[in-house]
Order: sequence, then C-alpha cells, then structure tokens
Amino acid sequence: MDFLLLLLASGLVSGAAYGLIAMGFALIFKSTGVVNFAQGELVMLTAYISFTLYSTFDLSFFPLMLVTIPISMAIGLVLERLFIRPMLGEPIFAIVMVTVGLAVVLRGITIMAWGPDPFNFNAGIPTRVVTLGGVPFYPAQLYLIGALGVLTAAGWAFLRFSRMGIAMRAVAANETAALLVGISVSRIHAIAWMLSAAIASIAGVLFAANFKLAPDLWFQGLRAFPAVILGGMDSVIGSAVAGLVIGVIENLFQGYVGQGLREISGFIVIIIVLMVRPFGLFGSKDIERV
Amino acid sequence: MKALLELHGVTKRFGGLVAVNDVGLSVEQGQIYSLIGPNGAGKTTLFNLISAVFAPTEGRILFEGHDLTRLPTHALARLGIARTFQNLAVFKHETVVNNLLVGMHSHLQSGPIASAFFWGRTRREEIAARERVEEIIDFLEIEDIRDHPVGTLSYGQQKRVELGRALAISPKLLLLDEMVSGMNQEEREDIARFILDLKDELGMTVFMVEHDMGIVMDISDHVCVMNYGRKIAEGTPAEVAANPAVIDAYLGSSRSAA
Amino acid sequence: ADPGVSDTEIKIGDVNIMTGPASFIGRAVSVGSKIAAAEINEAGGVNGRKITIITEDDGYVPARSFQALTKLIEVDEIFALNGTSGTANVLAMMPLIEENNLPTVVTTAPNELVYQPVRPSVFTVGASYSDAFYAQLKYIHENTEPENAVYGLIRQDDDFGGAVEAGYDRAVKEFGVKDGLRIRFKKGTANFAAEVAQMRQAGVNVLANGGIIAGAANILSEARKLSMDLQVASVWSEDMPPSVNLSAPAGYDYLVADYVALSGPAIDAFLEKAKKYASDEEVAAINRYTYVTYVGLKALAEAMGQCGQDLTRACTVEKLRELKDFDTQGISAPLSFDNPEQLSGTAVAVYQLNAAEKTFTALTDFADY
Amino acid sequence: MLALNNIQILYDRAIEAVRDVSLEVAQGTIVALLGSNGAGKSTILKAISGVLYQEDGEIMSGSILLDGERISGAAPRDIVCKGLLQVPEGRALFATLTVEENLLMGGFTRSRSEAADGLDTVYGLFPRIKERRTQVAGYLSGGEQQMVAVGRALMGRPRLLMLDEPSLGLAPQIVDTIFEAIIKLNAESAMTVLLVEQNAQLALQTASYGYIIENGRIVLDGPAEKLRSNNDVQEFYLGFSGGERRSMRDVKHYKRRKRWLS
Amino acid sequence: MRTGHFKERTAQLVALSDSKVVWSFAGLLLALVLAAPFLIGNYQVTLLVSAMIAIVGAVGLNMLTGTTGLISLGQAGFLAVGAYTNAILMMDYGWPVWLSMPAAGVVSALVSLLVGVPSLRLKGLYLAITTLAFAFIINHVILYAEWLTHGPNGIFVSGAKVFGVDLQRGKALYYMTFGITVVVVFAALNIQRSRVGRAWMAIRDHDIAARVMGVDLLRYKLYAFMVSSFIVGIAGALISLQIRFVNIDVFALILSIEALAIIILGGLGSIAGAILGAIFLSLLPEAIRLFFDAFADTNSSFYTTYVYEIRGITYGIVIIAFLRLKPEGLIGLWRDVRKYWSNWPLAY
Ligand SMILES: Nc1ncnc2c1ncn2[C@@H]1O[C@H](COP(=O)(O)OP(=O)(O)OP(=O)(O)O)[C@@H](O)[C@H]1O
Ligand SMILES: Nc1ncnc2c1ncn2[C@@H]1O[C@H](COP(=O)(O)OP(=O)(O)OP(=O)(O)O)[C@@H](O)[C@H]1O
Ligand SMILES: CC(C)C[C@H](N)C(=O)O
Ligand SMILES: [Mg+2]
Ligand SMILES: [Mg+2]
Repeated sequence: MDFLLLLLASGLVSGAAYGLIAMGFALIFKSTGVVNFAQGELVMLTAYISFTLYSTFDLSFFPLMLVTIPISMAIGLVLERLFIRPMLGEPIFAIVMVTVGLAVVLRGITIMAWGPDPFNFNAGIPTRVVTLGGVPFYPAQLYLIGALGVLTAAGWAFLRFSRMGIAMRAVAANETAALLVGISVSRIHAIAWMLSAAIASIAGVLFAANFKLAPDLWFQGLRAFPAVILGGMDSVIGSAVAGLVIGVIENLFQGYVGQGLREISGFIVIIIVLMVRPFGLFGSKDIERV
Repeated sequence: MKALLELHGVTKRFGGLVAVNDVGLSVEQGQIYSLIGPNGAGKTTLFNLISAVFAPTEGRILFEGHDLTRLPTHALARLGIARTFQNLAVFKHETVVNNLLVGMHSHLQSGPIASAFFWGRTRREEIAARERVEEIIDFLEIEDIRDHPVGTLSYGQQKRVELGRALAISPKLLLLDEMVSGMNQEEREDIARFILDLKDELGMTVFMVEHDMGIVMDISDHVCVMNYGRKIAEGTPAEVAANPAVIDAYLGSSRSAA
Repeated sequence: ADPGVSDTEIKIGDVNIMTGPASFIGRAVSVGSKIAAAEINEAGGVNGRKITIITEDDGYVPARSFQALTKLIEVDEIFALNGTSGTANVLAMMPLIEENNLPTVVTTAPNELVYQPVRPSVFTVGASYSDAFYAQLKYIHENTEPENAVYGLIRQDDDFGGAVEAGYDRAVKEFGVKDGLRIRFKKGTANFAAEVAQMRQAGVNVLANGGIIAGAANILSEARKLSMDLQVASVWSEDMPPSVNLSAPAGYDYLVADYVALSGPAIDAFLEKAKKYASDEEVAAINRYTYVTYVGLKALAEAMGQCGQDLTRACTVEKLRELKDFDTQGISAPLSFDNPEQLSGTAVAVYQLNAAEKTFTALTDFADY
Repeated sequence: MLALNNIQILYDRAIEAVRDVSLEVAQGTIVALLGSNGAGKSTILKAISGVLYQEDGEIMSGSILLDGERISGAAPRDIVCKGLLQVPEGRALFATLTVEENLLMGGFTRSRSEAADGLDTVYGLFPRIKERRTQVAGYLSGGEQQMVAVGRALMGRPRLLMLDEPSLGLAPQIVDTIFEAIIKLNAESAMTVLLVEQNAQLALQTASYGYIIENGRIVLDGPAEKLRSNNDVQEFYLGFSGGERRSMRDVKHYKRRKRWLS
Repeated sequence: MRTGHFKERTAQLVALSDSKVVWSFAGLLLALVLAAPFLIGNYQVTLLVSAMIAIVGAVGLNMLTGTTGLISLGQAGFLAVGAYTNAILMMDYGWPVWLSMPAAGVVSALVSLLVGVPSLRLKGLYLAITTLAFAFIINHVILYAEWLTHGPNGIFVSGAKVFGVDLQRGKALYYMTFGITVVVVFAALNIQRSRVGRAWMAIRDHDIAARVMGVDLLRYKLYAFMVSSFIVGIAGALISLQIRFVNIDVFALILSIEALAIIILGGLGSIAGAILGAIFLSLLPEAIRLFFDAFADTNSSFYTTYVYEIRGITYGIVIIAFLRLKPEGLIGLWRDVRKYWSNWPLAY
C-alpha cells in the first residue's frame, strides 16, 4: 500500500472526527449565536453514557445509537432548559461564559460517575481490519467517515429547505425580530441543543470507538474548533469539509515533514486561508450596510 | 462660487448590480445640496463612495482638488468631510459624550504612551476637546442624555447624536443621509434650522439625501435626482419639482405640488 | 522542634493530581500514603507520634502545585512531603522545598530533571524513565532482536518524552543498531495513523513506545491495522490494568520495565493489607503508583524514626541520605539513598505482557542499568 | 380590541420610559400614536408584543388586554398567534436570510399554503422587492428593507397590525403605496391598525383616532379630525402656523411653548 | 443621585473621578492593601500576589477584548512569552530584573504583531482562532527551540534582586507586584478616557463609523495588540518571578479560557470589572475550599473520595449561578450597589 494513500486515508478519518464534532458546534452557533465551550464535554458525556448502555445491554452499533441518540437529545434538552434558557435575552458573552462553567461541571461529573480510568469501547462495531482500494481500515473508521457524509447531507437539506431550519438561521440573525414573527426562540434553542447533542453523541461514540474512551475526550472539542472557523462559523457543511481538510493536511504534514508540526500545520493553513477569505471557506461575510 | 466636491463618471458595481452608474455632479462651497430618488436608486451608495467607505469601480471624486478615490477612509475626516448614516452607526455601548469625542479624533494628537500618562499636552487637548463637545451638546439640546449609553436612546435621539458626532469633525462638507427620517415636524424644523445655521454661520457645505420633500424643497439651493443608479435630473427645487421624469419616477402625481 | 511535629503528631504533605484525567495517578498515590500511614500508626507511630497525611490537589498544573505547597507549608505547617505530582509540578515546588529544607520523597516523577542537580532534601524513588527504556531495549537486543532490526522511537514532546528519548539514545548508540526513526508528538494526540505509517515506511520493527495509556494503545492499534510485526518496549504506566485493557486487543505482547513488583507474594500481601485500611473504592484505585508511594512513606518514616524524639527536618534529611538497603518486603528492590543522586529503587525488572491473558511475566529480576 | 390600562414601563429597573399610559384600539379601526423622539412610542409597542425583556425593560404596573384577555406577560409567540403582529422600528430584518426567506418567516405561524398566498400578495404590493427576492436582505437599500419589513408582518395575516414608523426612509410614492395598502386591508379584511408615525399629516389622515405622547405620558387624545384642528398639533406636528403651512426656511429661532390645551 | 455636584471647569469633567468619596474610598483601600502583609499569613499573601498578577493580565486582555472587541484566545501564549523572556534574560543573559521585566513586555508587544498583522481583517471568532493558533505555535516554539528556551525542561528563575532585596519572596514580591498593578491600572484608566481608548471602543462598536470619524483601523488595532500584550507580558514576567520556575505546562491553553472568564465575569470592557473579576476568580477556589472545610461532613466516604472533583464542580456552578444573577458581571453588581446607595431610600 502506498504511503501517500495511507496518509490520505488516515487524514480523512481524523478529519471526519473533527468535522463531526465541529458540526455540533456550528449548529448551536448558527441558531443561537453562542459558542458552546461545553461541546467537547457534551461529546464526552454522551459517549460515556453510550458506553454504559453498551456494557449493560451488549448492543450492536445501530441499536446502540438508536438508544444513545434519544438519550443524548434529552440531555441536550435538559442542559438547555437548566442553563441556557434562563439566560435568554442576556448578553451573548454571558451565555458563552455559562457554557464555560457548564464545561467544568460536566467534566467533573463524568469523572465522578465513571472514574478517571480510560476504557476500551468498540460500540458494537466489528474490529476486523477491512481493505479498501489497498488501504486497510478498521470498520469504525469507515463508520466515522460515513457518519460525517450522512449528517452533512442531512444537515444541509434541513437548514436550507425546512421551515425549522430557516427559522434557526432567522433566530441567529435577529432574535427580537424572530420573536416578533412568532418564532419561539426558546424552542429553537432547545431544538438546536437537542440536535447538537445528537451529533455530539454520534461523534463521541465513533471517536471513542476509534481512539478509546477517556476523560480527556473533551479536549477534542477545542481541537475541532479550528474546523468550525475554517469552514465558516455559520456553515454546517463548511465545518464538515473543513474538518476533512484539516485532517488531511495534518496527516500529510506529519507524514512528510514530521517533528510535531501536525497541529501547527493545520493552524498555519487556517491563518493563510483566513487572510484570503476572512470568513472561512464557506462562511458568509458579515453584512455591513451603512 | 467654486466647486467643493466634484464627481466625474462615478460608477459602482456590486456583482452584477450597477448601484451607481456614471454619475457626475458638483457641489459648490456653501451650498445646501439635496439628492433625492426612489428607494434603491443608489443615493446611499454614492455617499459611501464619497466618504471612501467603498472605492468606486470607475470614475473620480475630487474634494478641493484632491482625488479622494485613492485615500483610505480615515483620511477624509482630516480633510474635513463628515457624514451621518442612514441606518444609524453609533458607538452604542458608549455615552453620548464619548461618541462625540470620537468625532474629535482627527483633531487630537496623543498616542498610546502619552495617553497612558495623561499629562501635559494630552490633558490639555482632552480638556479642550471636551469643551468643544459640550458646545455641540448645547447646540443640539441633548444635555439631559449626555451620559447615557447611546444604544439605550430612542431612534431620533440617536440620529441627533450622529449629527453631533459629525459636527465634532468641524467639517467643511457635511453629508447627511436621511437626517430627518424618524423625526416629527417639530424636530424636522429644528434640524432644518440647524442646517441653515451651519450654512449661514459657519459657511458649511451640506450635502443631504432626503425623502422628506418638505425640507428638500424648502431649504435646498440645488437638487439632484437619481433613479436606478443614474442621475436623471438636477436644478433648483422648483425646476426639479416640475420635471415630469422626476414626478413619474419619484414624487408621484399627488405630491408634485407639495 | 520544626514545623509539623507535635508530641503526638507528624504532618506529612502530599501534593497530587486529584482531579482531571490524570487523577488516576493521584488517587493511587493517596491510597498508598494512607495505607502506609495507617500501618505505621497502628504499629505505634513514629516514636509514638502518629502520622497525618494532608493531601492537596494540583490538577496537574504546575502553578497550582506551587500554590498548594505554599498552603501546606504556611497553613498546615507540614513537616515533610511525600508522593508529589508530575515532573513539571515537582519542579515548580522545588524552590519552596529547598528554601524550607523540606524532606521530600518523590515517588511519581523519577525524572532526571528532578534529581539532577541534586537538591539536598529531595530523595527520589524509582529508576528513571531513561533507564527503564534502556533495560527493555537491552533485553530485546540480547534476547529477541529480529533480523535486520530497525529501531524506532515515538515519544511525547515534553519533559517525560525527553527522558524516554535519552534511554533510547543510549541504547541504540551502545548496541550500534539501526536507528530508523524518532518521532515526537504533542501531549493529548489521539490519532497516530501518520506516525505509525512513517514507522512502517522506515521499516521499524523494534518500537520504543513512549505514548502513555490511550496514546500507547492507539499506537499499537494502528500498528496492528498495518499488520506490522513489532517488538515493543513501553513505559511503566502500561502495566496498570486500565492501560492493559486498552492495549491488549492489538495483540502485541509488549514489554514494560518497572521498579516495583507487578504480581507475586509481595503484591498479594500488600493487597491484603489494603483491604484492611482502605475503602473498596480506594482499593479499586490501587495501581503501581500506590506501591511506590507506600514504599516512599515507609522509607520516610524509617528515617524520621531514626531521629528519635528530637525530630527535625535536618535530621530527617540526614537519615534519609544515609538510608541503605531499606527492605520493602519485595515490593521493590531494597531502597538506598546513599548515592550522589539520592535516587533509589533504580533496579528495574523487565516484564512481558501476555496480551491474550492480560497478565505479565517477569523476564528479569530487579537489576540496575 | 386592544386596551392598555395605566401602563408603567421601566428600563433596567431605573429609567422610566412610559408612565401611566392608557389607550384603546377598537376593532376595525386605525389608531395613530404620535409623539416626539424618546417619548416612549416604540417602548409601548414592544411592551404589547412582549419583547421588552430583550432590552431589560419591564412593565411595572398596569395591564394589556387583547380581546379582553390579558396578554401582558404572555410569550411573544402566543401573542403573534393571537394575530397581533408588529413592524418594528428600524426594520429588524433577518439580515443573512434572503428576501423571500424573510417573508416566509413572517408566515411562520401560518400554514404553508397561507404563506404561499401571502407571498403573492406582498409581491403584488411591492414589485421592487420581488425583483430582489433571492438577494440577501442585509444588502438592500433602506427603503427596500422597509418594504420587506412591512411585507413580512403582512405574511402573518395580522388581525391587529402595529406599525412603528412604516414610512421611515421610504420614497413618497412608496409611502403612498403602503398607506393605501393599510387602508385597503383595514377596509376589506377589517384589519385593525395601531400606527406609530412621524408623518403626522399622513397618520391623522389615515387614522380615525389619535393619541399624542410626550415624555412617556399621553398628553392629548381624540378623534383624528379634532386633533388636526388643535392648535398645538398644527404647530408642532403638522407644521402649520395660522392655518398656513410654513416653510422651513422661515422657522423662527425661538420656539413657542407647548401648552396642550384642547 | 448625588446632588450638589456642579462642574465649574471642563477639567473636572475629564478627571478620573471628581468625587471626594470615591477618592477617599480608593485611598482607604490602598492603605488596607498596603498594610495587608502585616495583617495576614504568608499563604494569604501568596494568594493576593496571584490575584494581583491576574489583575494585571486581565486589565491587559480587557484592552484587546473588552475595549477593542478583538476576542483573544491567545492569552496563554502572551503570558508564556513574557515569562520566558524574563526567565531567559535573567538566567541565561544575566540581565537585572528591572531591565528584564520591561523587556518581557516589549518582546511580548513585538511578538503580538505576528498575530496582529495577519489578523487585521478578521473579526469576532475568526480572530479568536488566529490567537488560539498563536498560542499553539508559541507552545511549539517553546518546546522545540531548545537552544533558546531549554525546551520542555523549563527554567528556574532566581536572583531577582534590587539593592540586595530579593523581589521573589514574601513582602518584597507583594509590594513590587502591588506597585506594578497600580501603575498598570492607572495607565489603563488613562488610556480608556483619552483618544486612543475611545478609538478602540469605536472600533469595537462600529468599525466603519470609526473609520469615517478618522480612526486608522489598522494602526489602532495594532496598538491594541501591542499595548495589551505589553501588559500581559509583564504579567507573565511576574508569574515567572512568583513561581520561580517556568515550563510550558504553566501556560496551558485552558488559561486563555480562564482569562476570558475573568473579564466576562467582571464585566466586559470595564477596568474595574477586570479587577473584580480577577480577584473573584483567583480567590474562588480558596473560598470553596474554606466553605467545604467548614461545612462538609469530612467523615463521609463519599466526601473523602470525591472532595476534589466536588470542589471543581462547585467552581463551575458558582460561575453559572453568578451569571444567572448578574449577567452583566461583577461590575453590574457594583453599579447596583451604588445605585442603591445613591437612590436610597427611594426605589428608583
Ligand atoms: N454592499 C452592497 N452589496 C450589494 N448590493 C448593494 C450593496 N449596497 C447597496 N446595494 C444595492 O444597491 C442598490 C442601491 O442601494 P442604496 O442603498 O444606495 O439605495 P438608496 O438610494 O440609498 O435607497 P434608499 O432611499 O432606500 O435608502 C440597492 O438595490 C441595494 O440593494
Ligand atoms: N433599552 C433601553 N434601555 C434604557 N432606556 C431606553 C431603552 N430603550 C429606550 N429607552 C429610553 O426610553 C425612552 C423612550 O424610548 P422609545 O424608543 O420608546 O421612544 P420613541 O417614542 O419610540 O422615540 P423615537 O421617535 O425617537 O423612536 C427614551 O428616553 C429612551 O432613552
Ligand atoms: C503520566 C506520567 C507517566 C508522567 C509523569 N508522572 C511525569 O510527569 O513525569
Ligand atoms: Mg439610502
Ligand atoms: Mg421609536
């Protein structure tokens, strides 16, 4: 198997992980204007919950997700109700800060509930190596790429065509105006959090299946943040594509240049892209009409 | 009279849309010059070109003989060009006083280090600036809201702050974009009086975009009409009001007399 | 007398990682201190004085380690320090330790940076990471080296990784083997696909795996995906049960070196004792760091005991420096601090994992390298 | 239909914007609310729509009734569902959405087919924005935005429409169009209208009843004709002196004191 | 309202405060802080030093993020640059501390241009990401440029002496930090009330309008980066002096988020807010510890197992609860208190 192909393939895998996590971020940002600093923690928490479900009921992947996703959505809803909704109408920075506090709490709770020891969690996905076009993959890696593809398509269609999707963008654009046309802003927020939690759980489970389940999983949230920005803060598709781009670039850099330049390479590419396109690859320009 | 501001063949495209199309005009020193035209005619865009917020796609803009098209936006304040914005562009978290003081920016000198010490010249110039700002506040009769964050003021109050901020530049040319929209008759009359005072007492040149035909017809020396990016007519208020093309495109028959 | 000593009590401080992902170390450490203290106190204490352990969390952040030790010294008035957090954390506490001549037994960061230059009151239990790697590579070189051996190193880009590389460097130079590739990665990296592909590209078949816990496991799992045939050497964090659970599925019977016993009568006896003094939850947290810390506190108590009634820091430091062949009942090789580096327990054994059974067998006895 | 009883409104629990205001809008009528800058007009409309909390405003006392039902304190969405819509001051469009998406959102509480009908009506009313329908709303000219804002509210099929300065920034012709549309909707579908407007001339021609508010209090109210003939109204809101429209060139540099005697 | 307070000269209008009460309170506070080391224990003094360093850092960040509206996730990077510059100059080049500290600020300011220049066109979170990238890159440079930074090994910092007084310990450290804090705070207040500060606020609130008013956007954004990083660099130098050891782990990324937390919790854009926020967040863990020591049942096994995590969670909960009560931050609380006093006994 070709070295380059191998790097590309593994780049897509790590990129898909970035992309999935970033999509969850972007969804909340797009509809509420809030950067959710607890997104990584949400990914971690839902993955742990799925792990418990898995070890209790011994499910295979799809049934497992069938249970995990609704539970995750419920968690998203509860978090929104408990922490975000009371802040409705407050300055956006205050809400962002609440998510920072929330992150601290979720991290603590995860360690209290599951302990600091990492776990092996294959999420009911077979572990036999399969070969595609001469490149070996673990099935979980293919699931990761597949999930990104499916969610990207679904997310795009939802935001573009469904009324709820447009309403989400409307809320982000102007909250007061949204209220005035009868959009229930709190409901939109709740939906955003639920969907984002659902995506987070898919991202979390698949990440854990590929890279183990440990209480430092939350840090992947911060790692995926660049993808959100590179894609363009308000573009859900953008984060998916950007995730892949960053993943591939990082792996190529590591493969051919090496010396710990993995992260740095991603960031350097982002800075260069932003110098040319200050609103990311797919983001829309801020509208400034005077 | 000599021309203070001259536009030659100015054009601005946004993608496929030609917002301003080959416009030429000349505003003379000490004039009250009005620009009218239907919504979307390109009036605000023209202002944006004159104040160097956008660069024109084609054409030249001359102010006292300087070519403005190559200057950065911030250089214009020093040349003496000030403007207000149609859709309010105030510094909303700051007080009225601070908003006006920002208008004084190009008249002050202190850099970061001098500011940090706030001694000597910095202190003196700050005091002088503050005195000037208090005068403007008096002039616009906004004493009572002096220390309010501008974002909490009503629409009309914010418009006044914008006017005050533009005046703080002590401009030679003042561009007013729909200054009186959102004001009632009494307030419009106040503004009309301000504008006349600025012209008569300070010799300021005022270039305004308005939809309020009352004020346009009453106080302008010269009126220019745009439609679909092009200039379609100009002349004295009376000439323009009688022009059939203008009545058709803009005024509507019921108002031609107003 | 010095701070921290009363007629009935000696206060011993412990700054540790009690929160966050690395808290499995801190928890294990604090159980070790607790068991040792309970055992000593039950046997009448140190010349009649009971030992009290005061633990502070630093969350693995050096700035907080400094704050925590300040508090232990100024508010709690501890007499000595046992356990301690990661390398950078100990270093951040070092100025305070030296200034107070605080007798300190470092048990969780046996890093050259800690014992060199020598700080008079600091005593380190353990072989260095560097020696541990050297021991394993030497074992491989002498016993199981594949034909056309190409050595490769993958390590974190921090102080710990630096120590690992030192051992690797010494080994490849000394054996004159082919040094295929050295790779550094950032702490917290999860995906090692590119790195492992590079290893493969370089033809590496003896891998010094400087990843820890999930990282190490992910490296092995990638290697298995590429069907690489590898001899693997790893750090002692890889002999703890959670690490083994993560790594074993990749099927590599990797080596670890450790300066404590992993099984056998000494460990059985220790676990028996643990059940007596610690709660179930605490017993569950036990791992090799527990053993080391236990041993460390016993050694400290021994030195304090030798000072008799007039217990001072100076005396304790003096006695620690003289400590020789202190018996640890088989948990580690006997401890001696009477060397220039004040470093003990340098004798390591090499173990091999049976990935299918998840058990270790000792390949060598404790030996110095 | 709509009644405000002794409303007092505070911002930040400190700034009193509206004091003791009562007003009534009868079913099927057009009522105008006039007043100078900062008088509290927009504040009242925001209070009615239930969005004051967004700006830290609060109704301290009094009540707002719609069809006899108390709506002060209700969620904005429920108020909209009752058929009460507002064209807010300063347009407040969804800047990143296209013109058509903006309009569709106006029909958010309506069924899809109603929304589609609404689109036709609005485009019929304002052909100018039909040309721009796939354009992002934020880039429209000020007047175009105002058309979208009015159109968006109409999409919700209001029973009671509140307009906060609809003529703001519109060319005279368009102002006429909008006011004709309002009158038509009022006449044909009995849409009730509460109109805040600076163009008093137009407002008092359109409305049947008017309120004048200054410094947060209602200072004068009455049928539109009666207001039109009030001296103070003529002087300060209509720009007449002695029955003649006066030119702004001749505005005196001193001002007559308002007395508000009627 | 406080009445009877008419200004006679414009000079009074531009003064920091013209109220005798405010100045007397400030004086009293100053005296109290000056006397503190003689009234409280060494550990508490250490905490106060940390709090003051946090104040310096927060005031610096506030200029960039609060005043100019340029969100920065690079605080950890700038602190690291300041700390390392100070450490390297003192230990490897033998500079005296009174030279190495300002140099730390200057180097930080210069390095900030590396982020500032490529970010000039960026806004909001797009800028945040380049600053985050900067923090990552600094981290990388520190680890890999071993010839300069000693790589992962870190640097011990000692021997900061002026006239034979060791500035790194006890009261000397306290008073030096205090002096620097006071200077920084006053400089920040002065900048805020003059031309440069107003230009920054104008950029934050409406950059096009700011340009039309004559503000050179690029220049003032770079000023903001440089002045802010200068101050943050000094804070970094102070950290290196207090801990006496610098290492990359001292400047973990999470520090950037904590720094943002300080200024948001304090009240974005306000210097007093930054000060209050810094004090609040740096003393909160200690307050929580004292609370648990006093009230928790230390014998329950649940408590003994989870005490540390529980403290961490409490920290998060206090932040959330506080924001819920006072979304405008501590400065909002402060204004409420003032309003209450000046309006008392009337409600409004
Ligand atoms: N930045 C921009 N990008 C794209 N299109 C623009 C932009 N600015 C203006 N336009 C378009 O250019 C045309 C002219 O707009 P402009 O704002 O100049 O009109 P106007 O004459 O000021 O109208 P109004 O009287 O309604 O304010 C409009 O159709 C508008 O949609
Ligand atoms: N968000 C706010 N916070 C504090 N005060 C406010 C706020 N909004 C409005 N105010 C104050 O309330 C008063 C009434 O404002 P409002 O916007 O209702 O006036 P308006 O009658 O609509 O004026 P305009 O004709 O200028 O739009 C003003 O004095 C204003 O300063
Ligand atoms: C996690 C451990 C293997 C790292 C070690 N305790 C150190 O910091 O030196
Ligand atoms: Mg316009
Ligand atoms: Mg209003």
